[in-house]
Formats: sequence, C-alpha cells, structure tokens
Amino acid sequence: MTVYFLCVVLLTMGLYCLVAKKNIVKKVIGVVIMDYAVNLYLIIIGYKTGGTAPVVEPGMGERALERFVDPLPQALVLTSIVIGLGVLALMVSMCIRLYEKHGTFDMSQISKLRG
Amino acid sequence: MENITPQLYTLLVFMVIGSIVAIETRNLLSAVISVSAVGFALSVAFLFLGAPDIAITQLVVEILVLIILIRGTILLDNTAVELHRDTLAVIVTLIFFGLILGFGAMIFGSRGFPAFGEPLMSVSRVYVMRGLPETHAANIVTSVILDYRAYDTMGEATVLFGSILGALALLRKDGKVAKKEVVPA
Amino acid sequence: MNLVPLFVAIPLGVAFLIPMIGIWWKKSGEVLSTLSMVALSVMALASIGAPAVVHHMGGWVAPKGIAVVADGLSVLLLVAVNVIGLLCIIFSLKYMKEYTGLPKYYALFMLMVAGMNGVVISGDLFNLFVFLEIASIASYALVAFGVEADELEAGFKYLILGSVASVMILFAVGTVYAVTGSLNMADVARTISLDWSGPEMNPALLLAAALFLMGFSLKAALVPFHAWLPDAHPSAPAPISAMLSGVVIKSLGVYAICRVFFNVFGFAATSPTSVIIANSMIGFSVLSIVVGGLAAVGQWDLKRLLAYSSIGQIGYVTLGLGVGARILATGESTALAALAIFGGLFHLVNHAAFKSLLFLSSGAIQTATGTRDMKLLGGIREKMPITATTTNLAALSIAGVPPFSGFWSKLLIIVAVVRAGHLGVAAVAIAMAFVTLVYYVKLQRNIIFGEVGRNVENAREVSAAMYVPLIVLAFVCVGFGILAVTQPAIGERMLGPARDVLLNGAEYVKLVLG
Amino acid sequence: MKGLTLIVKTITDFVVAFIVVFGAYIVLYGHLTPGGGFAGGVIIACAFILLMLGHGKEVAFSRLGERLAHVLDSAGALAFLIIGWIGFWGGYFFLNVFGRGEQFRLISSGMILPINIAIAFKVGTSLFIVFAALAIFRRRSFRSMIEDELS
Repeated sequence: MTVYFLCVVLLTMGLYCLVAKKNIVKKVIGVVIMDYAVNLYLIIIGYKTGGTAPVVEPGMGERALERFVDPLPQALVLTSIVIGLGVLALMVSMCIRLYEKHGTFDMSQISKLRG
Repeated sequence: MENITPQLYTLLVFMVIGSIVAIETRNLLSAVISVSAVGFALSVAFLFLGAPDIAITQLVVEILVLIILIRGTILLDNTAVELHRDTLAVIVTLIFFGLILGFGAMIFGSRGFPAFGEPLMSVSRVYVMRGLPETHAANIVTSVILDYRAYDTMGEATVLFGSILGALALLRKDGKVAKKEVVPA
Repeated sequence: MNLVPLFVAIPLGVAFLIPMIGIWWKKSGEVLSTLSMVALSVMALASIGAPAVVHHMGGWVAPKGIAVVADGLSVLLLVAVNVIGLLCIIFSLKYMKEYTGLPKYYALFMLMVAGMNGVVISGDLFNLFVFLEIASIASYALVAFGVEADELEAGFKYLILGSVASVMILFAVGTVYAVTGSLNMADVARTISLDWSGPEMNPALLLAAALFLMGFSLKAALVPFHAWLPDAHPSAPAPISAMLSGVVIKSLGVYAICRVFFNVFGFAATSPTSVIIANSMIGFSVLSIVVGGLAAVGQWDLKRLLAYSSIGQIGYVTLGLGVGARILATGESTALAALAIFGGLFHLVNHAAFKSLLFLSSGAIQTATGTRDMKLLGGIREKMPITATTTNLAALSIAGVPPFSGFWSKLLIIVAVVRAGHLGVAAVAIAMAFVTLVYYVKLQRNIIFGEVGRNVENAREVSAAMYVPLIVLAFVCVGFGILAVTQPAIGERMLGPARDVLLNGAEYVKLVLG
Repeated sequence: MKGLTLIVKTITDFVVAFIVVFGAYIVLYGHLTPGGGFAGGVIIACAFILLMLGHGKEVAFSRLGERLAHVLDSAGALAFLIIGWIGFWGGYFFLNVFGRGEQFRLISSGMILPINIAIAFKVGTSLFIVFAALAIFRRRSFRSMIEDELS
C-alpha cells in the first residue's frame, strides 16, 4: 500500500515542479516526472506477489502461467512511454524555439500574454 | 517466491530523492541528469516488478530523453535562476499535496481497491492462459499490444508520428511566406 | 460489413501519405485532405438515423479486444467534427497561403480529425486516452504553427496543461482498471453497476471520477481549468481556432465527460458518488458561464473575445448535461432529464456551428484588414458585405436573439433548470445570457456597423474559397433556428438518439456485450 | 571542426554496427523474448544519433539520406495501417489473417512480426529525423553562441 503512496508522492512532486517553477526546462522535467509516476503506478497495479515476467517458455504448465504478472498494464505503459517521448520531443522543440525568440528559458520574462 | 518489497522501497525512495534534487537544483544540467537517474531507477524497478519489456523500453527511451534534453536545451542556457518565488503557487501545491496524501491513504487502504500484489486480472487471465495458443506469440505482452490491442498500438505509432511531425513543423525556418503587419493584442 | 473504423482509417492514411508525397507534389495536402474530408462528411451524414453498430477490432470480442461503437451520441459528434472539418479545410485552402510548411499543416489537421473521430467512436477507456492524445498533440503543434513568439508561448502553455490533463486521465484509467479489472467501457460499466452502485461508496472510484472530471474539464476548458484557452484559441490560425472552439473542446472534453459519466460510471439513483459528480458538473458550468461571459465583455481583441465566449457557451452545454445528470442521480422525472440533456446537446451542435462561423469570419476579417483589434475595425458592412452578413447572423444566433437557433437551445436549458428547481442557477444563466447579448452587440457596433475603421478603408471582400464555408455555416445557424420551431421531428431525428444514449446508460452495456 | 576526436570516431564506427545488429535482434524476436518494434527502433535510432554526435550530421545523413528518412518514417506508419486494412478485407480491422505458423519460431504469429518491423522503421527514422532537426535548428539559430562555447 505504501508503494502506491510513494507513486502519488512522485506525481505530486512533478505537479509542484510544473506549477511553481518558472524555468520552462524545469516545467518539462516536471512533466517527465509525472509520466514516470503514472507509469510506475500502472505497473504496480499489475504486479502479483512472487510473479514472473509474462513470457511463455516451451513446456510451461498451467501452474507456471498462473504466476505471470498482469500483462495488460504493461501494454498500457509501453504506449504511455511512447506518448511521453513524443510529447517531450514536441516540448523541447517549443522550448528552443522560445529561446530563439526571447533569449531566455524564464517563463516570467517570456510571458506577455494575459490568461 | 522472493520478497521484492525492500528493493522496491529502496528504489522508490531513491526516485523521490532524485526528483527532489531535479526539482530544486539551480543548475539545469544537474537537474536533467538527476531526472535521468530517476528514469534509470524506474527501469530497474520495472525489472523487479516482472516487466522486462517495459524495462528495456524505459532504458533506451531514457537514453534518448537525456540526449535530447542536453543537446536541445542545456547547451543553450544552463542556470535556472528563480528571480522570485511564487509563494501562492507553493502554498496551493502544498495544500493539494496534503489533500492528495490524505485522500490516497483513504483509498489505497480501502476494500474497493485491490491490495499490492493481488491484481484482479479478470480480463488479463484470458490473455495469460490463451495468449500463446491464440496468437502464437510467446511474449504475452507482445501478443497483447500487437494482436489483441493492435488498434491501440496503431494509435501509439500515430502519436509518435504526430509529435515528430509537429516538432518538425515548429522547427521550420519561417512561419509565414510574406510578413504582413500584425497588430499585437 | 460495417464501415465504422474507416472514420479513423481514412484520415490516418491521408495524414501518413501527405508528408511522404508532399516531398515531390507540393499540392498533395490540399487535394488529399479535401477529398478525404468530403468522403468522411458524406459517410457521417449518411449514418444519421442508422442503428447503432459495434465493431470488434481484430475480431476479438469485446472485453478481450477493443470495441468500436457508433451509437446516436457518437454519430452526432461525428457529423459535427467531419462537416466542420470539411468547411475549415476549404477555408484553409486560401487562408493558409501565407504560411509555409503546408503539407505538415494538412497532415496535422488530418491527424487531429482522426484523433477526434477515434475518441468519438472508441468503446475502450485506454483507447479513448490514446486517441485523445493524438488529437491533443496535433492541436498543440497547430496552435503554435505560425511560430511567432506569442503563438509559441500559447502553444507551450496549452501543451503543459494538456499534459497534466493527460496524466490525470491516465491515472484515472489505471485506477478504474485496478478496481474493475477491465478497460472496455461496457464491461467496466457492468462491473460498476453490479458491485458498486449501492449506497456503499468506493473511494477509489470516486478518485477516478474526480480525476476524469478534472482531466476532461481541462480539455473542455471549464472554468477552474480554463487558463490555456484564451491564449491558445486566438493564437492559432483561424481555421484551427474554428476547429478548436467548434469541435475539439467538445469532442475531447464534453463528449468524453458524457460518455464516461453517463455510460460508464452511470447515474444510478442509489449511489452517493453520482450526486457528487453531477453537482460538481453543475458547479463548473456555472463558474464557466459567469467567468467566460464577464471576461469576454472587456476584450478588444476579436479572437480573444470569441475565445472567452467559448468558455461561457461550453458552460451552458455542460449545465444542461449536468442538470440532466443530477435529475437522473436523484431519481426524479426522466422526462425532465431528457429535456435538459436535449437542450445541452442542441446547444452543443449550435455552438459548434456559430462559433466556428465566428472564428472563420474573424480569419476572413484579419486577412482582409490585417488586424483583429476591434478599435481599428468598424464598418466592414460596406467593404465586405458577405462576411459582415454571416458574422452578423452568427452573432445574433449566439447572443440568443429569437428566432435564431441559439435562443431555442438556451431556452430549453433554462426551462429545464427552472423546472428542476435550481432557481439560483437559472437566474445566473439568464443574467449571463444578457451579458452575452451585451458583448455581441459590442462586436456588432465595433466591427460590422459604425464608422469605417482605419484598417478597413482598403479592405476588399475575401475570395470565394473563404466565403463559401461562411455562407454554408450561416445557413446552418439560421436553418437550425427555423427548423427547431417548425419541424421538431428533424431535431428529434438528429438529437433524439444521442439523448437516449445518455438517458438510458445501461443500454450501452447491452449494445456492446450483447 | 566536424565531430569529435579521431579516437571517438573510430570507436563509434566500430560500435554502431553492433548496436544496429542488436536493435534488429530486439525487433525480430519481439514476439518470443522481451522487446519489440518500439524498443528496437529506439536502439537503431540511438546508433544513428551516435554517428551524428561522433562525426557530425553530414556523415549520418550519408548513411541514411534525409529524404529517404522522411519517406521511411511515413512508410512505416503506413505499413502498419495497411496491415490493419488487410484484416478489414477479411471482416474486421486488424484481423490477423496471416498464417500463425508454428509456436516459438521466428516466422510465426502472423501479423505481429511485420508490424514489429514496420514500427521499428517508423520509430527509428522519426527519432533520427527529429534529433537531426533539433541539431540543425540549433546550429542555424545559435551559431555564434555555440562557437563561443566550443572555443
């Protein structure tokens, strides 16, 4: 149970980084940490005590299959990691484009728009 | 039937500390390297949790993330000087932090949420039991992502395609052919 | 053989082809995307009134594989997305001429359409998340497509907040999976209704519901989560603003809220969770109506005014749906819930039509005059008669002047709210309807009528590729208003199936799982 | 100066081949052992990125032309979609109409292997392209600043 708890702590720390830090690279790092937290959470949901990796080897019986951890969250996490990578590439390209326009990574100096 | 809990806790505590360093350090290079350390710890944690596929992917993606972050951003500007702290944001987040932790304690201990190490597996039992005979893929995770849920994986490939296309679109030289007078808002 | 997957497969195929062919054939984007959007619109319009269909991807039957479902609600959204997408593409043909990198623009546009179609027909929670990401990522890139400083900043803001929303939604999906052991919406709904619809509350499901509500509200820009919208919508190129305001916030936000809460979580009369969800929906809606309306009054940037107005109008849509949900959750009369939901859906369609019309008009005005500052505009009626007329019609419609369509949908929502007994909410909704009128009168006086502004003197009417979509949308706005009064049967045919999907949440389980 | 020192260049040349082979192994055996198209594709992309870091982008592009990379990127995604379409012809989108073959063999499990290869092409080329684009953009826009740093 404490494991879930630490995941949530990690998630909140990412959120804190996103909200409180002004540097846009720091904001990117916040998003990355949040991604880690969610991926870990999903894998932990699928863990079975004493479980093994869900790869069948020749001659495995029913008992061995019973010990497999849940494969579905792993499939979800694989997708989620890829999405995270894609978002990161997009974010980094926005960051260096912003740097080119403003010469700084500081959001409070970049910010002109009023929300 | 080894007990992995001690290793898992060690890794998780390491990850939390690494994240704190990444968030609070003034030097962006240190921040990026700390966050990558967290990522590598995550990859090891996946290995302990019986997810070698994810561990491999996390590892290689982490390398790429590190390279992209360093080459893309850090070489430009390395220091993150906080001119002034946004106290309101800090307070709001701390309150949020407390709420989530309290809420989490309530949820993760409750009857409605399965305890750690006892997943329900109502649908995935079918994957585990019938995966090999139905799809002929020995790696059940692959059989899930590329056969049972291939449509999701197509979406995943599309996300990557879209984000790369978006990044290329954002990195082109000039946005407009001939600039017109634009009156700022 | 049912053709539902083509709504995703066609735009995806086109999006993959355009960058490849675009290396040799510069016009590929324009041609391929227009053709495919025509095909998609025809398919969407043809499926109105057809019986609901389920397609099991890969032949794996529902809980094992991914199901794709096109029921009444999905078809309604498919029509809105594809028809408005087609009009925006036609508008882009001329408008986007001043930008570079056009193959990338059209490919991203098609990805956005594919993502929205995928969200709308998805029958699986994780699949919904994946397609939501496709649409979001394409829209992040499109918002910053002009690569000017403020566009990049708006895009970055949108990207950061969108990532937060995505993380919340994924966390919620994981929690739902942990509790129910399945990802298929119908299967999850069945498990929840069997195990957790009693008076005992499952805190984990409440957490999942809260995270879903926050995540989707961020995508829909309901008020505590609206910070990205007033920057992102004005910064984007006009056709993209029209798509964002017209359909993206609806299909990624409002539709997802409807599907997840009405069909998956369900508003069972005995469950305390459902009342909490319905109350928070109403709360967010009222906040959106008030904040969006009041903020819009003070704007002088045309597109920013429209963006704030979108927040307020989305508030009306979710108000109708939320009141309907609350009535279902407290187990009062179903007929009243039907009225509220019908009003909400009607306003959703109306808003899709007139807000995309207004954003496209703002693009036409910007092209002709080079500005969107309302202080520099004025008197375009003399120089650009067609654009002025269509803008005027849209403004009248959105301001809720009878007999235009916006009046009828707002009337239905307010009547439902009053009859449900939320008099305070109704008073706010009525007051803010007058505020809407105020800022559209301001828009009319400063842009359409009045003295000819400095930038308008040399303006000329835009070319046909730009005003044809405007005229079509104007006809839709007026047509809905007239049809709503004279031919209620047509409205029933369009919106009835969608309303029934939301009203009888349990039918969905039977449809998918048989 | 293009790229890094001679030692790095020599070792890079030597290592890249191994990395690509390893990536190909991860891709091809994705349905039998842990790994798959995505992880393998990223490994292959890393090999090309290593080339670019060691030798400069010209050498990397001489091994994989820029235009070819763009075409492969789209083609990989398109191949995936076409495999889905082939199944649609049999009644369901993504229906596995290919023969399943014998268990635990390389050529088995129908469409999984072709999809893995398609994903590997798609992921490998697209990550390479985006990295190259980031590097080129940086060099174009911040040339003076980077030269200061290197000198």
